[in-house]
Amino acid sequence: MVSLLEIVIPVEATGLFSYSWLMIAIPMLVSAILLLGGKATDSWGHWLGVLGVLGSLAVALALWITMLGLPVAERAVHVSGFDWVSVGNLNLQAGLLVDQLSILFALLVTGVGSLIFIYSVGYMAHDPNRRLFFAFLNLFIVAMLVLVLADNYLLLFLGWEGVGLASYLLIGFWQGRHSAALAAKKAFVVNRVGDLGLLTAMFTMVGLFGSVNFTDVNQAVGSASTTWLTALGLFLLLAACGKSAQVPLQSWLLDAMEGPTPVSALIHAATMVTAGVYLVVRSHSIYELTAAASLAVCIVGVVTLLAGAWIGSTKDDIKKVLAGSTMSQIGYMMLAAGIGPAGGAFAIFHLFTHGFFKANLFLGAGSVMHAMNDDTDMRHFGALRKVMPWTFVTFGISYLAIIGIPPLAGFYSKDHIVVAAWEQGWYFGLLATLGAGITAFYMTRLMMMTFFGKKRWAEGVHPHESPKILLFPLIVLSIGAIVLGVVLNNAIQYWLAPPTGGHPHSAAWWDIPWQGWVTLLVVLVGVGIGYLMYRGEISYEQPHTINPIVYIGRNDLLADQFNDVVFVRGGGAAAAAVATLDDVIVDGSVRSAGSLAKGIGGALSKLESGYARSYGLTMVIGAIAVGVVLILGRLA
Amino acid sequence: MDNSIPLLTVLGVLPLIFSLIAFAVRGRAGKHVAFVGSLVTMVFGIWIFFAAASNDFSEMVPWIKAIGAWYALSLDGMGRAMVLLSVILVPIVLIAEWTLDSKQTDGHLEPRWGSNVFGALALMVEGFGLFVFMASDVLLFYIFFEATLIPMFFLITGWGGAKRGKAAMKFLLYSLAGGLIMLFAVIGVYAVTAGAGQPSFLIDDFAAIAMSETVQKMLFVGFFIAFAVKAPMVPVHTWLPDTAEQAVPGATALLVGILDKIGTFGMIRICLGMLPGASLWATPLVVVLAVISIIYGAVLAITSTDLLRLVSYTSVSHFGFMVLGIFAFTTSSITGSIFYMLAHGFSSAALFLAVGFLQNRRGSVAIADFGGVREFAPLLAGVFLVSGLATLGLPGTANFAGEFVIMTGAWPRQTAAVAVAVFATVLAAVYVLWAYQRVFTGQPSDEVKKSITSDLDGREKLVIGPLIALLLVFGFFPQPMINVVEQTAVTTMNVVGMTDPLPGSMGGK
Amino acid sequence: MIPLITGQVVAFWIFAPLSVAGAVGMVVSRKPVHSAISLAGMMVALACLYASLDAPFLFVAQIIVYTGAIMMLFLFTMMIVGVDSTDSLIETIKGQRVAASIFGFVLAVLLILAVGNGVVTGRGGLDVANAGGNVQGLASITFGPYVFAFLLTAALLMVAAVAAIVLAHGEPLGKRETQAERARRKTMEFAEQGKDPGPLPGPGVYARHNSIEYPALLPDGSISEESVSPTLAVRGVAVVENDGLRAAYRAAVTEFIEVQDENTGSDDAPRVADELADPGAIAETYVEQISIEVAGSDSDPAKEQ
Amino acid sequence: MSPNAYLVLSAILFSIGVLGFLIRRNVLIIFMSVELMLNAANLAMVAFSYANGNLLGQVGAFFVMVVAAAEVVIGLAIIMIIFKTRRSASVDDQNQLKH
Repeated sequence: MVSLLEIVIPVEATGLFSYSWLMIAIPMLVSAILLLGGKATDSWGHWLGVLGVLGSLAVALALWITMLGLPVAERAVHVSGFDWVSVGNLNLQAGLLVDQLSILFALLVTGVGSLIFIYSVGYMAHDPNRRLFFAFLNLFIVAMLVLVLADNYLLLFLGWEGVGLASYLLIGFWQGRHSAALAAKKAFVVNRVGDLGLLTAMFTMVGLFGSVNFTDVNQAVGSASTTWLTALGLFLLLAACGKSAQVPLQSWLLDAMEGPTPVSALIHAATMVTAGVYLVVRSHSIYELTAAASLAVCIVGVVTLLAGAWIGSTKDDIKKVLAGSTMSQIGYMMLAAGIGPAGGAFAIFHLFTHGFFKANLFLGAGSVMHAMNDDTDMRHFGALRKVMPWTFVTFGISYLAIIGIPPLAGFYSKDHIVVAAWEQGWYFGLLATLGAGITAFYMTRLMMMTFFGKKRWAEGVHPHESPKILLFPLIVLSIGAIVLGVVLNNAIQYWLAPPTGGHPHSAAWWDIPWQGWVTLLVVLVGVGIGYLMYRGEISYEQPHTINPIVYIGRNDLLADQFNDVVFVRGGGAAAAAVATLDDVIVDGSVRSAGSLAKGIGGALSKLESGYARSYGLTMVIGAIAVGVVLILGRLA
Repeated sequence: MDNSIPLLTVLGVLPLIFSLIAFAVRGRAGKHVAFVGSLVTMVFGIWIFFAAASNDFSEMVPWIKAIGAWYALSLDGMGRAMVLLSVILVPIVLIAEWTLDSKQTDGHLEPRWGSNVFGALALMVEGFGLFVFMASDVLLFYIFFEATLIPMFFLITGWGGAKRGKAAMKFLLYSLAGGLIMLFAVIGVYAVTAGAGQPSFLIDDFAAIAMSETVQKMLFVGFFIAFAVKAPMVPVHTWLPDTAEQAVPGATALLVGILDKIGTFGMIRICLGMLPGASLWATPLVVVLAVISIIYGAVLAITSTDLLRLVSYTSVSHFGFMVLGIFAFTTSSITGSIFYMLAHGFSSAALFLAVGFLQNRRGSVAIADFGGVREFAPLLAGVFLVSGLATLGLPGTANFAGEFVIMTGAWPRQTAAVAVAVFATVLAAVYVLWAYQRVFTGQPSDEVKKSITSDLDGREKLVIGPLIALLLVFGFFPQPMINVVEQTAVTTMNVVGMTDPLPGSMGGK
Repeated sequence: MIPLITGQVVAFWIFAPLSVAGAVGMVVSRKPVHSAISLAGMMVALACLYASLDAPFLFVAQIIVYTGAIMMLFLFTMMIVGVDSTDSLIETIKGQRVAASIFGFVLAVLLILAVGNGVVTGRGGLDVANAGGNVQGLASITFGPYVFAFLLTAALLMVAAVAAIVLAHGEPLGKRETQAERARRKTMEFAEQGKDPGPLPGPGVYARHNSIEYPALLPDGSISEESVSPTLAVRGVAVVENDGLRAAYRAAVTEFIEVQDENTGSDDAPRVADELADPGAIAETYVEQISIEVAGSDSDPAKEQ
Repeated sequence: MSPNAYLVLSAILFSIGVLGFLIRRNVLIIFMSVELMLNAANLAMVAFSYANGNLLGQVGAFFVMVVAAAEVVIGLAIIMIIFKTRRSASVDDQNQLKH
């Protein structure tokens, strides 16, 4: 069945595009310098790191501007790289594809990235190996750009694992802390389970289409049987869940908060966790042909959306609340990506805006923590709006954006998704709206506990406004959160139509479909509940609760316990069983062969009793035997 | 390049000569002689590696006419790769074990001989190994196949832990048992060729000789068991962890780097090269064994509490991948497994030597004795992490290139097997990172504070630097080496008479 | 038909049972000498059987060589080895006796079956072969085709003789002790253990008889144990106690005490006479009292004689 | 009379010799049993020579005697030495070859 959308054939790179690999090369060079430089680069290392990311931002902007100038057809530009492996009928090249989707992502990564770099110069000011921190951050930028700019699944996989490695290094940056090391390991292993899906998907693609190149796959996708296509879709979904912390593989995201806050902002809010959505959107040609796989994506999206909201509303740690909200926002994006060609554009739109305001929220939380001597428990905050006005204002703007108050960015991006969800199916729409309401509730709870209400600071803590270097990124991001919604509302659909195969229909910023109004109403109800519940007295210690909902929410929906029982303990027991089996049976059989021989030897030695007469007896027996044989021989 | 001078023989004999000199020269001077010898061999080996691309160095001289045994050496793609691996590994191992005499590890006995003997034995292993890789006559192959055991045995018993004698004996018995079975097969080869007119042990023209199904199967079983013991596959693998635990990490790196490769090398060169019909017949069983080895090795690596045993179990798992690649019968999977042999040589050597550095400092390799080493030796931690990531096959390292090409090639033919084998990538992540976390992160105990005082010194950087560089170079640019190695895969596929499955013919056998 | 009874049959039926009896006697008798004798008897019976088989030379050779020489050698050995080494008939090796008898019996049956009816040609007889005389016939064969074998056996016998001499020569096992060493050894033993360096006392320095059965008497009338040969003691034939030997000694002591009474006015004589009547009394208790104060020396080992 | 009887007799004597060798522990008795066996063999040989009508059997017997003599000489010498060093005539005590 021919896919209903036209295949975009990228045109060969000319002019500036042929230098697009510079985007990756600059941060790679910087991270190499910082890593190999050693102590010498300590004093100016961090500024070099910031320069690295700014460099690639400049290249990205330049490419974006030239691309704007190009006619739509020529916007997908292929930069042919070198031949990675070509053997038999398998040939894998390493080339770059710069098209609307990937340049948008590059801008997000480098844009938000540079702001976060600037922020972390201040945030990590007194950390001894700050140089290493910036080296890893640059490594992350390199890996993320490779992921988004790759023109085939294999190079994407290289970026994919590179990002996993960078997140491992950064989560476990303070390795002295045992919990950080555990969280880092957990993140990498769970990501690796996701990567399993991508690996199997690639094998199937090579088996089915003979190549892993996006264009080849998109062209040849029609020829494959639907069963294999569904399998392919599910494999890719597994990979996406691993990386974007969707329900089956989401346990690592909340532990990832062990890392420094800029890391959480950059990796676990804005960029890396959205890689899964990018993968699903990039392979839209596969998902269009398998309704089952797309449905699976939607279901995973919705379930994660609710799970994230549930966890977000029960946690007391400000970063864990934001992590839960990230998980649920990505649920929205996954839901949109699963809905189909139209949904892809909305998913990326929400992803873009979410990148800005979620990074802003995280950095705001970072500056709050900075002021509160790195304490993250919201019950110890309260009434910070008077003490930290700038942080409060920027935080508030992003708060309004994320819950989806109209003029701001969050509303438009989420509104499209909710509308698309309603069109997809009333149950999807209902759950999406409910999710929006819960999001409003827990974000209000966070605002109330942190900035409003009475002062609940621990003794010896006297919060003060963060230094300028922390505030500047906050301000820029909050401006983004305000402006982006309206600016990109229609433009993004046209911009992303070719790579995502959607049919844009523009709508002015003020005409909002009925579903939009319903959602807004639910959001306002959520805010009201949040305000009423948390304007009164808030206890300093976390109250011990018997309410099951709150208990389950606090324990991350018992995901860790489940993993622990099934995989860690069960796997451990199985492994121990195999180990003993190996020792006892395989090795045992060899050892017993040895002792058997010794046993036989011992028995025989008893015959050598030393008594002449017993030898005599043996001789007589022998003689008789010979005699008998002779006689029998004679008789027979 | 007139091949009047028998270059391949010179390459093989060179390390043996230096080994004899090193034996003779006592004390430190002997060690220097051995090291110089290994460098000379390395230079000459690398030159041959590049020169062999353009001209044919094969030599053929009748050796024992009566039974048709030839002194025949030749170098094809796979041979060149293995020669390159061997000549690079030996100097690195010699530098790594430079302070062999002054090393005091608790539980380790006094070294039996001087460090010059260690160098000499290593060169002897290299010399015999090179001859095995170059031999194109079954009898010659067999003789050097057995010869490598002797120096290896002394390497293990000479220096190492308390039960080094027992471990060396176990290694020797396993390999000799395998070798014996192979001897029957070699004699079988003579019988078959003699039956078909002119008796000859040459590998190349053996496949053409018509022989009955059962005879071919018998020969295959004989050869395969010997190679399965050498490249440790599950039922016969228990000698490797014991040897690795007791022997000095340098010796184990040599063992896993060079000797174990003879197992998979032999499978391609002899099992597939000479007995294609039987190989096809045995494929289902072998693939199952390979998959078991992959998962089994990984699981045991997770449960092991001793770093050296952990690394040796990872080798068992990786050899499973190679065998899976070989018996998937596609050009890419065979090329992938040969490339993986090379990559695994470097990555396992890197990991073993990194554990060796830990052992030099802490005196023991039990994971429980470590904790928070990163505080005091960040560079060592970094090096261990990189080699660990190479072992678990992170993209960008040579292991990934090998593993990926194997699995992609094997997928159409052995879908189920690859589907199970791919889980090993997750298990690999678990055992590497869990070991890294228990050894390097967290709060250091006071013994660790006392013993881990110095980070990597110049010598250790000189050892691990090139290995990691090679891993990354072959990880990002594997194509040049793939071209070299593909030549063997193509010839093997012609001999076996199989063609690669066309895209779209999924799941078909 | 009545069996024709010839001399041979009679001889056989006499000597066959005799030989079997001899053999059995040899096996079961407790004392080796008895079994040797019974074996000799068996050999003589065999000799007669040889005679009944027209083998007069062997008849003679058997008696002279076999019984005469070899059996006698046995007896000589027995003499040296010790006639009394009767070994008890209990069996030490577990299950040896039972197994031996079973297999012995099986062997016998087997042999009888195999060999017993071996000869089927019937009467036979050596009249023809012995025509020129049995010994001449034997000689013609021995020195005919088998002369080399004969020479070989001659060599064998020589070697055997030499071997016997070498083997049984009995080199002294230890190194012979030189006189100087013996002297040093004796003085050391005397110093350390107080052993008397002098030779053992001869049998009857004060004794009435010079037979080795009678022990030597010491000056104080007690018996010197060393003079009694251990083997005789074991056998119980040595005379150890005889009241007569001590009478002279007792008279001398009582007379001595009477002289002492006169000098010191004490009246010990009757008491001493009674005590001396008791054979166990040790004489020196008295001698000590009368000793002249010698320059304050404490108990001198020599006194304990 | 048919020589079979003699052969049966020799078989019996031989078996008694074997029995003696196996049962008795005194080394001299054992040695004598061996002699007995030799004599039984001699008897069989003489019986055969009688049956076959030539003197070969008797020559054989004669040679057996000679060899037996040599053997006894050596055997007894050995027994003498053993007795001198071990002070025991029981063959079981000479089990130094015991594993």
